[in-house]
Amino acid sequence: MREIKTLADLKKKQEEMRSRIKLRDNAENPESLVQVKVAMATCGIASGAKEVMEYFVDELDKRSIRAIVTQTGCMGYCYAEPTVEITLPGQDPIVFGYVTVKKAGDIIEHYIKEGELVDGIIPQNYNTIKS
Amino acid sequence: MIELTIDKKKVQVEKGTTILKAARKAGVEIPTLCHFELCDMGIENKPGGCRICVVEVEGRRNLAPSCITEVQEGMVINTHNIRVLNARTTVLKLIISDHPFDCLVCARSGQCELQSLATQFNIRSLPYEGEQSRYRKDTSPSIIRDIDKCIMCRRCEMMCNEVQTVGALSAVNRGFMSVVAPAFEMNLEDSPCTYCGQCLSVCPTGALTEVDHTNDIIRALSDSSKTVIVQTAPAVRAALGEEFGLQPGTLVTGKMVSALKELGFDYVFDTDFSADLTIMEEGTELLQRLKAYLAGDTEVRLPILTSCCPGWVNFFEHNFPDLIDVPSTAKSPQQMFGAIAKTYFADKIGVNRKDLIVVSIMPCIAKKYECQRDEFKVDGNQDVDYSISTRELAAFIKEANIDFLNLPDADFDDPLGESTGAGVIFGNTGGVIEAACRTAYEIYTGKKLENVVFDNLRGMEGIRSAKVDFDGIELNIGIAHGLGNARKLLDEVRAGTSKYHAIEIMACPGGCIGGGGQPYHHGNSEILSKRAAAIYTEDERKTIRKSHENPSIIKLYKEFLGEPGSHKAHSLLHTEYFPKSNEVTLHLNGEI
Amino acid sequence: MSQNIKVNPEVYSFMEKKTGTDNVEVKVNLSKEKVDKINEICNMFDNEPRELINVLHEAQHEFGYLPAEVQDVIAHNLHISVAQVYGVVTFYSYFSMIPKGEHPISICTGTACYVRGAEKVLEEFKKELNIKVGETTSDGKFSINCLRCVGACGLSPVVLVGERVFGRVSPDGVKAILDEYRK
Amino acid sequence: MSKYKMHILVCAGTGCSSSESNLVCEILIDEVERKGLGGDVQIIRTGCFGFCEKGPIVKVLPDNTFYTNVKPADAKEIVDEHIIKGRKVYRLLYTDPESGEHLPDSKHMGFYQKQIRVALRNCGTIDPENIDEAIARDAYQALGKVITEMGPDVAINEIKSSGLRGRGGAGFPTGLKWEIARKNDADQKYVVCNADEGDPGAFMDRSILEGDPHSIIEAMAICGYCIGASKGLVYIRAEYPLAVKRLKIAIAQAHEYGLLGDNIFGTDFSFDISLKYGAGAFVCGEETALIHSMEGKRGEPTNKPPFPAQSGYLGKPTNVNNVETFANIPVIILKGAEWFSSIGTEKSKGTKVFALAGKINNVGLIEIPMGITLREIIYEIGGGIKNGKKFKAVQTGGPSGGCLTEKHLDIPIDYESLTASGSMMGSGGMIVLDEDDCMVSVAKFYLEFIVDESCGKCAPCRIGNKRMHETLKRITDGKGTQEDLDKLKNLSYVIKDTSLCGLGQTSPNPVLSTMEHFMDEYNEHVIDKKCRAGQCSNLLYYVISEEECIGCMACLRACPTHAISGEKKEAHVINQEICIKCGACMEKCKFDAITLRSDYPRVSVPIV
Repeated sequence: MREIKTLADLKKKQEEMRSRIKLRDNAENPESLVQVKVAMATCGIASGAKEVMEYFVDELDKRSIRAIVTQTGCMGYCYAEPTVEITLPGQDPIVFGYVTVKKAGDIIEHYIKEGELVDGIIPQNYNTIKS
Repeated sequence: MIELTIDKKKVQVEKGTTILKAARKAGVEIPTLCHFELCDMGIENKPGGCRICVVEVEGRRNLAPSCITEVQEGMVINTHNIRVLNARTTVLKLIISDHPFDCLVCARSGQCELQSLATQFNIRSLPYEGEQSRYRKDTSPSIIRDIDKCIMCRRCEMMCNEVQTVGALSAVNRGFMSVVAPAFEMNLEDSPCTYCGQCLSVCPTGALTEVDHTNDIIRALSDSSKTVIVQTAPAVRAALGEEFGLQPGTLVTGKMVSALKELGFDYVFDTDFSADLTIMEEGTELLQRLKAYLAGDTEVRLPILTSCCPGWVNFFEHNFPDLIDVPSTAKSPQQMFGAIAKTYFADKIGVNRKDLIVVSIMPCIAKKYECQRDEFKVDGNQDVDYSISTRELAAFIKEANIDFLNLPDADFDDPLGESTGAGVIFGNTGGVIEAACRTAYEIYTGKKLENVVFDNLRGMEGIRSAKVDFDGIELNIGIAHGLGNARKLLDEVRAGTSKYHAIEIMACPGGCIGGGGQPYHHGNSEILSKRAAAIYTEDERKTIRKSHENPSIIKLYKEFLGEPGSHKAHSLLHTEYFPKSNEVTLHLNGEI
Repeated sequence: MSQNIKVNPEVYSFMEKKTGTDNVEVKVNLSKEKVDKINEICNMFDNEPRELINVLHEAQHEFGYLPAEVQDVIAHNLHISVAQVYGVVTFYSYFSMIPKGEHPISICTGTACYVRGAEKVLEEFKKELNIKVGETTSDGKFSINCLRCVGACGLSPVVLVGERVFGRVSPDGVKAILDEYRK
Repeated sequence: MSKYKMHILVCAGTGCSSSESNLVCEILIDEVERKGLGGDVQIIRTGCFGFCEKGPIVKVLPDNTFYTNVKPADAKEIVDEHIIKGRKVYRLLYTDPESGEHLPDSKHMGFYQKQIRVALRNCGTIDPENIDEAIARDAYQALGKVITEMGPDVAINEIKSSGLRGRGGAGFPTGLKWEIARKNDADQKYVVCNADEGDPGAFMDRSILEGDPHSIIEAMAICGYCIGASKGLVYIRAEYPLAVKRLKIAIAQAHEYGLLGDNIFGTDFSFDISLKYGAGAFVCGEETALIHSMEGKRGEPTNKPPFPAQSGYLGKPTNVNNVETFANIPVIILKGAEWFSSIGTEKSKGTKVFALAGKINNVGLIEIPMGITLREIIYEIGGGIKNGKKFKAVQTGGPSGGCLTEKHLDIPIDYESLTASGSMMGSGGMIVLDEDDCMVSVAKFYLEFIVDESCGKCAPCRIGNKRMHETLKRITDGKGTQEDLDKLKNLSYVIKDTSLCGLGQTSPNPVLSTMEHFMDEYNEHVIDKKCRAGQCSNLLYYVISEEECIGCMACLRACPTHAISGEKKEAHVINQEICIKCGACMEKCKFDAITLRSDYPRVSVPIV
């Protein structure tokens, strides 16, 4: 079976395959990308962090926003779980609390795409959440 | 044409010429060691391994080996400045540092190219002494390998594989331990070696030498209870003189006979005589097969192959065991002589065969092995007791303090010393088949052959083919010398595509005149052609030039053998061949 | 074609060089199956003389080493002289005419391992097993070989026992490695 | 589209495999499956990350965590802590030797900071056994571009103007080589990839083949298209089983996709690759020897000309490049000659992969832009000399190369400057030596290698190197003379000047270069019979300390050669002329008064 008969075939194949290793390509230069960290400790998972994370992964990809979605340990804001930390390129990280799937949509639409702040920001001392 | 400067001399040569040859043209001789060439035969060895012939090419980073570096337009070459001389001398000292220092007792002393170079380079000290590579000495019936003396020039390997396609030798091991040897460093005797001796005829040192039987002969000569007779092969007389400083191609038949008599041989006979006898037997066989073939016998094996060359016999026994019924069954002249000497002649002089010592002087190394073959023994007594080479004879003459150059000419003794021109030309490639044609023509056609010279059978090309008109019947003759060429013709025979009725094969390039036992030609192919010319001259000088007209032969048949091909002739003058597998036979001192 | 050959190292000088022992017992048992196997290997490479090295690799893989008889059958199939085959076998250090031990020990003597003390490790193995490089212990359990750079320079000095890699081996650790296989 | 949220890359190069990275990988897979994360976490075996010193390496993405020295026992913890709980396993992170801090990702490690990975671009990033991952990272795009857009002449020109030079040794311009091969008309031509990496201490070719085999296949096809060859051969060391396996898989996959075989990209260009195995002969790295070896013969080199481009494999025009050279080709085609030539120095463009080894903290495979200094390599990338010892020299170019010393630390690394310093680029071995290394012994080591590997064809290499080695051995045994040093020099020059092939022509380099930079060490060995590094055991002396010795006479009685003299209750003395260095005295001494030293007080030796 010969899949690739033309250069166009190859390019198509590459497009298909690119997502498979996008994670790796992106990891090389995290500073230039949107970084989304979802707190996935027991408390986070219990309050739906897993779904939120999956939503971020799918949605960002769907909208072709180059971003890195990672999970992280408990950020210490257990009262506000699920919590998500977003770092836009060149900016300080901002932590959002009570992030539901719906809220995640807002965050993507407004903060990540437009840079507008949305509700639910948890004021914090940056030094404590060094990872 | 390309112009270049060698040692300040301008010289023009053709594109593709090596610096070495361009220098020769400019009159500059560059020393060489591994390089070897027989240009008329298309034989060349230039691995570029010894690095003795290096020269400085201006603008080049390192020194260039002149034997393999082709000239380029405008090259400026220095062949003997201090850089070059130091490099050459150092490399030579290195080569010598891995070479035994037993020149005084080396068989090759005086003829050794390494020794000559050491003299030429004025080597007076050996600063690079160190470990020497040591190997087992191997003695076969014909050849001694003392490869401690091997300098890896690879000439023997080239001869054995490329020219002769025997494949007995190969470079083995790596680095400092590399050497040329048979598979598994087994004895040469167990290898497919044919003893053609071409390896030792090109060896620059004493790494490969012949087994010397001179002392056995001296012992026999000094034993008063023995009658010692000698036969000399045709090619010996055309080359022996070279060992005494005579020009190549000088015939020394008479002096040689005198010398042999001085050495104390009771009778000095001629292998030419038995060469005539060979023609009678082989020619008869050829005609028988031919007649049968013409009569429509499809079983008959054609072409017929000559069988007088023992190297060739060994070769087909090893490589064409399926074709052993193709060659003529006639023994070689050496063995026919032995068989007649130890029967007919022994009876004549009333000596028991055990007390008759038959010595042969041969241009050949394989003859040493041939005379030891079981088929050529009666109750363990060999028909030919000792075979020595042209070189050994020369050394023997010198050892006996005989002033060879001032010897008078002498004649061969009767009855086994009488020969015809046909017997003489056995020494050249094409000679056997030409001699056979002279006789076969007359016997077949019943007509007299006016012109006995068959020019189309002569020459030096490796494979020749000619048509000979037998009064309306055209005979296709093939000739090959050198076993590689023989292999080509034999492959055709095996494939059933051979167009020939008869094929002459000689193992050595040039035939017997280029035999492994002849004086070293050092790559000068002119020497070979001069020897060949001398052989034809000897033929011309003979009044009788057809074997069947040799009075001694006629008498031999009348008195003793009856007809050619008779029962008696068959039992004495014919032999059989044995297939020899090339498979590894491990004769480890009977330890299997 | 089945035979037991007691090779006299006098005759087989390469063995003398490699083993230095008085007599080397080489058991050669070329059954018909083995000859067939060699033929099959040669056929795999179309009996092409230029595939000689690939053929030898396959044959050595099959038999563990390349005894004379195997080389002979290969020469026959490839229509080249057995001297030529032997010339090639003895040229390349990867090919061996001596069966390796049950646990072949290879010591990397590449530069990285050398500067981190491979030589002393090698000495220790030689001393511990009382054999030289290229030899096999009399019980056939171990053999020692050197190889050049396995590409694990971060672990130097490196020792391989069979396929297993031991890294950062010190002379003191040699005995422990051997003990593991001596059981 | 994959839904994997995390990737775990496990180095499956030879170095890491040797320290059980495969087991680590299996446990990771098991654990991930067991925790039901099979659909979220993808585990990939990749090629070499280069940081072999700290192997096995495990990298977790997307947060780019770089774990070092991962033992099978650590695998579960990585899954439990990092993957599930999102907490990095700090103890497995790389610790910066200076600050003592744990560095979370490779970007901040000195080892990677100065590197530019071109030839190694995919090593450690993709699964080498999966063509799709290679394609995602641009594999075969360059081939497509050359075949469908550029055409051979434009492509060759691109390579020429990139300034790419052969990475296997002498640095011949690659584009020029292709052009010559293209111009030679023949019914059949061959592209050969030299993967017979024999330099004892270099393993970049192996890493590329193990980590990114498709880059080589692609480059060979590009070369084939450019010079007009439809057959490619990889001459690969049989001692590289993993590289062989991955290359075979990659070739099969490329065939399956139609990227090898007939009518590639719908054109009439066909290309096929087969493997030829080396069998342990260093000399086969030389082109002509390599070709003879591929023809089933002894790997003996022959004179050039004829060059392989005129008459090579089976007498046909043949283009031979080494693995690293080929690995650069697709990138040059895709990113352009200008981009490539912007890296490096005036005459040496691009990057070079070095195998950094020896007495250095960060042993591994590094790829650096041409022109950075030795100092940067050793102290920044390499993390300095092991155990805080003093730097002595760097040996580059393997057995053909030479030593660079302290005074060379700031020269830019490229072909010309290395040659000018008496060394050479070679295949890229870089062995760091410290004060404990004896330079005469190092030269002897390389000569021993050469003696082992000389093919034996030409006399100067066969015998000359043997004599050089013997002479060096005499010197390290303390039996050397002044004359030996002169002989070494003359032999070196003659061997360089007269040897047949590159192996012999460069074999004296380690001697010449150590003699040039460390002549005082040679003189010490010869004249003072001293080895300052204490490496030459014959030049170590048993010395009795006057202070410690109580004169008990135990050593005196134990000495088999009566080399020890001294009265009871007085300090004894060993006569070094008679001492056979058996060590019996040291064993007997209960007061630790006898020590092994590289020097001894000469004046106080009485003649017995």
